[in-house]
Amino acid sequence: MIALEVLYAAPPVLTLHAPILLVISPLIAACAAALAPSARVSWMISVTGSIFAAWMALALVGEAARHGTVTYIFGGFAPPLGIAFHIDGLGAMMALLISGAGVMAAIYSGHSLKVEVRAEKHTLVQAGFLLCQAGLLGLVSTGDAFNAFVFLEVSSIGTYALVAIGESRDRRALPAAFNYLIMGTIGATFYLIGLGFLYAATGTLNMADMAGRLATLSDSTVVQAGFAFIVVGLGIKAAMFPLHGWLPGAYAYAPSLISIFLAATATKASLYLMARFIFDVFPDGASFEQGFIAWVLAPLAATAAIVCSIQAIFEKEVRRMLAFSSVAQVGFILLGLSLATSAGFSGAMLYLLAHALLKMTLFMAIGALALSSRYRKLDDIAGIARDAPWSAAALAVGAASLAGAPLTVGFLAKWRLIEAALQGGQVWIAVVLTIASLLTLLYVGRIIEAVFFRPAPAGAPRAKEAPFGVLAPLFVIAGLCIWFGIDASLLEQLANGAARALMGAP
Amino acid sequence: MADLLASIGGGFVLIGVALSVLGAFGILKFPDVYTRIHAASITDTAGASLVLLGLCLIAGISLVTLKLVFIWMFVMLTTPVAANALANAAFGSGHKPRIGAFHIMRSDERRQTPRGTDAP
Amino acid sequence: MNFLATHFNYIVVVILLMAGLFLVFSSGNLIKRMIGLAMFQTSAGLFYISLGKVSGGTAAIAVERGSAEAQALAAQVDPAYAAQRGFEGVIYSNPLPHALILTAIVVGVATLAVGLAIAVRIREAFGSVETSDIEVLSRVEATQPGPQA
Amino acid sequence: MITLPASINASLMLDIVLLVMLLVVAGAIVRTRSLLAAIILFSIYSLISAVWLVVMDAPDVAFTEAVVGAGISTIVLLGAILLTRGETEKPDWRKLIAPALICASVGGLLIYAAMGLPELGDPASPANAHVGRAYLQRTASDIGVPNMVTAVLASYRGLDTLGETAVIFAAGIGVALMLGFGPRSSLAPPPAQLGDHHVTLRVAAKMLIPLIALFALYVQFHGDLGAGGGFQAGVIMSVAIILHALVFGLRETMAAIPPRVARSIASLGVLIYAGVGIVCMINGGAFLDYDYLFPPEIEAQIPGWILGDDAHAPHWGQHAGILGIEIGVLLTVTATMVTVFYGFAGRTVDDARREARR
Repeated sequence: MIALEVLYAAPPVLTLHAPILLVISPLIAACAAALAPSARVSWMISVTGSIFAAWMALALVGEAARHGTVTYIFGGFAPPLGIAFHIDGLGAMMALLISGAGVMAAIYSGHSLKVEVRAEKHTLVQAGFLLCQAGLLGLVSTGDAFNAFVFLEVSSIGTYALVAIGESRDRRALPAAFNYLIMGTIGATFYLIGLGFLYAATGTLNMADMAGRLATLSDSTVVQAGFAFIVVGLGIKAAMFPLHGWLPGAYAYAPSLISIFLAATATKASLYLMARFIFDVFPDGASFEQGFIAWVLAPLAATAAIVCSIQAIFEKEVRRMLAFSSVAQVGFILLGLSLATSAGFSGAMLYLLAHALLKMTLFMAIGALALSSRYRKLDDIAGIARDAPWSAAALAVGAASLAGAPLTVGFLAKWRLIEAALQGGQVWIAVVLTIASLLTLLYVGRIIEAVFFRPAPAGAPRAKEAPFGVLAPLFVIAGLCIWFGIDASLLEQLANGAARALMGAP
Repeated sequence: MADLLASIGGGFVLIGVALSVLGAFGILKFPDVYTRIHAASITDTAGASLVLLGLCLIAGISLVTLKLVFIWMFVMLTTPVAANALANAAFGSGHKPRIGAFHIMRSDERRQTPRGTDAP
Repeated sequence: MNFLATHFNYIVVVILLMAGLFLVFSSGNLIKRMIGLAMFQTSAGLFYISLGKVSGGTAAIAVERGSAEAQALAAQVDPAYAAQRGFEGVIYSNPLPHALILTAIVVGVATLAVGLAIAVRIREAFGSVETSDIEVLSRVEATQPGPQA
Repeated sequence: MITLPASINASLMLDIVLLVMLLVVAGAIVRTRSLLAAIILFSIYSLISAVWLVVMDAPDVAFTEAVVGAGISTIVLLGAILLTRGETEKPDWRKLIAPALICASVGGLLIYAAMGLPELGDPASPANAHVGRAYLQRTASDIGVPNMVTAVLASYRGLDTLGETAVIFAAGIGVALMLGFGPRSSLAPPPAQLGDHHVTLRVAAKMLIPLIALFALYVQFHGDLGAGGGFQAGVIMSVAIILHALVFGLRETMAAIPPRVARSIASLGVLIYAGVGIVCMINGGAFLDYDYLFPPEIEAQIPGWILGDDAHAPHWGQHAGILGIEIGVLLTVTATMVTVFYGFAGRTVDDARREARR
């Protein structure tokens, strides 16, 4: 068993400023990447900035494990007046996830961008990617609700255009990006309106202060409206079931740098913020909140898990299939959260981490296969395992993990969730999880069958194996999927720390 | 004294507003682009000038007066140019005046406006 | 009826919000949808500003000393507030929503610019900015085999 | 003379009249089928809401709304309909029912919820009593600038504004990625006889452009005293450049400020902003804690009379910090708006086919 404490070591002066360095390093790297003279330099800047952010995230995980919550006050003005970052176990876990995914995606992009985007645009693509990373990192660090809105937009605005540049391979990227922009902006504005109601009720924007003031207020329509708008707004951003229409297109047609990074992080950051509001900011005993969790959140999450899995089964294009699968998996995570027990939170967090890992593996592997053959549909990659065995092997690891095969991280996470559901006495959730897992098996089986057991279509050009620069991050992540399936102590420490933070225990 | 100036200023503002309303009425009622530009110019020049003059009187001599004078200069500089550009563009895209006889333009029209549609 | 007078701002803002949202959902034209979105965002700002208004207040720019009328008004509207030192008897409106909405307006124009840029590229790629046309063309695309490298 | 009962009622009347005007304009935007009309109406909508914002004591926001909504947004929208050739939308009545139902129900819920909000203008409402009032009380002693909105924006919530600058930068990157590359046929010199018609414009523009730039600088450096600041100044500055491009041709403007330079300036602005924060960190404070902007030995050497008032605490760091970040905001906003304009103006519909073939 590896203790988390071994992993993080940063000089004290950096540790002191780690919360802001975490956010500012990708931001500065973004500016530097935009100024960079060549694509190569911008790639190096991108990798360096991401690695630095990941280092700071590790330091924060350590600090959060030692001290509970790390607070960083900006401008020297104490929280209700100024902005402060509050990073607890949950925030630190999310920061590590986002910056880790950023490092892997950045390394991967060294080769994939060359194929997918014209060289003159590379500097700007890297800048946009780093801005998105900075925004998401800020979103999970901040303790100020309006600041969260700003970071949400920082992460989104560049992303819309980055999804749209997938048009050079498939012009449907453009309407997908436009749709993403419309829905994303409506989501963010709903959040803004909801926050306005909460501000009207409490007079503050700091989440901790807001929670303290909400606890003393009686249930008013203003607070309830704030709750509803924030949940719906973030639900759109997090692709919660009936509001997920934008997601398949955005994930499917974006360049692989972006789809890898988005699939691992974007919806999860919004999910994080939503969990923060539901479990931390709003008083725990509020009747409208209980009702919402029992009668809206859980049923919708269950529907998502089932319906979107079925949609994935009937989807012909691989990336869209994976995107529908992502919506279904968001349902899994929400089901875990809706248990509102310690085991449920811990299971949901574990599932969130596991899903990020395995979806990254899958999108990276699909991207690697697509480097040499510009396919769209499942039929196009039939029998590709012969030509590109390494990428196909990694794809198999990710797929097995998604299906929940034993000895992979997916199995463990699913097991924990079902266990938590049975413990919490919610048998129907356990049943839904099992059915959805079986459905997952079906569409994963379709991918595996096509790649390994079907002959290549006659007359198709031979694919080439991806270069080392692409395979290396792919194998690191795929390796992690297996490693954590065997020894998940590290993941469990992270997930338990996050669950403790959500439960409000120190 | 100040009260008297303020009253006179108020009077100027009211006249300016009335002229602006008249200009707006003209934009709605006049038949073609050129006469409408003419009506709009009344709002911009006479209306705005009188309102600004009235405000100057109400404010008395101070920094505000100076700012108002600057605004007036800016309005005087930009609105005639805008009206000119608008008329130019309308003429270039083939809008014919509906009233009056424009002999100078006729020779131009043959050369410049093959489309010559008479848009309302 | 009293409610209508004291909450008139909020009611109008809600109607404006919904007008923007209606445009986004109902219109088939991408440009029109962006106009609706911009309206929606602007109106959300109006909501915040309404929250920060203080009766008899003035803009939150410190002045040396309020006029006699301003001081009298301040004392009448909010005696406790007016009595505080450092204000010299002037009521200021709440500066916080103003700062927030300045940021939100900027976000709005950023969204508008990116959205319209994408709409222009859609016109170039599909030859139309009508949702219905784009959907038809996308569906055609989905049935075709993928292009080979 | 007519005397009004009290100034509160006068402002309430204005409030109601302006809001009704907003409603009418919004209705017209929803009804109209012409895109051009919708854009002009939206510009009017922004202008009316700017006036309304002044009535609501928010001159800073009004200024921004006026330059953005009635200025830049309109330019960008007009550029977009020029490039999309979409002058009127096709109506489809069947698609109106579901959105109408959704909006009516959401709106109904909102109005129901709004009944619980405090009355308009209530000084004791939570929103105005808690943090908002603390800013009013403490700005003079904490920051020392008269404009409290600037104090909140640049100092108390400086991180938000850094995020805002990053958003603008991201928008510049986005538009440049979408429209900024590829051939530009409109760079061809304009036909010679065109110039004869525009002599008035050129003469006036030559007079106006320096004036507008000067005004932008005034707005920039007056920002902590009155309404204004880096963002408004940036938009006004970019308007001067856009006017140059409109009158003298994009080719001339791009020769003076190449697109690549504009993008670099945009990222430089964000770097300046972040740099100010990092200097504070190096000197021992938190990020963006302007009180640490100067090391004590340097601050001691600044003579106190520069600000002209010995009575107040000098707050050198705060003044310099706000100045520094506002310059960063100015650079980013100006450069980004110019980049956006280049993107839309430097493209013609024909470019698309050429790019598609590449």
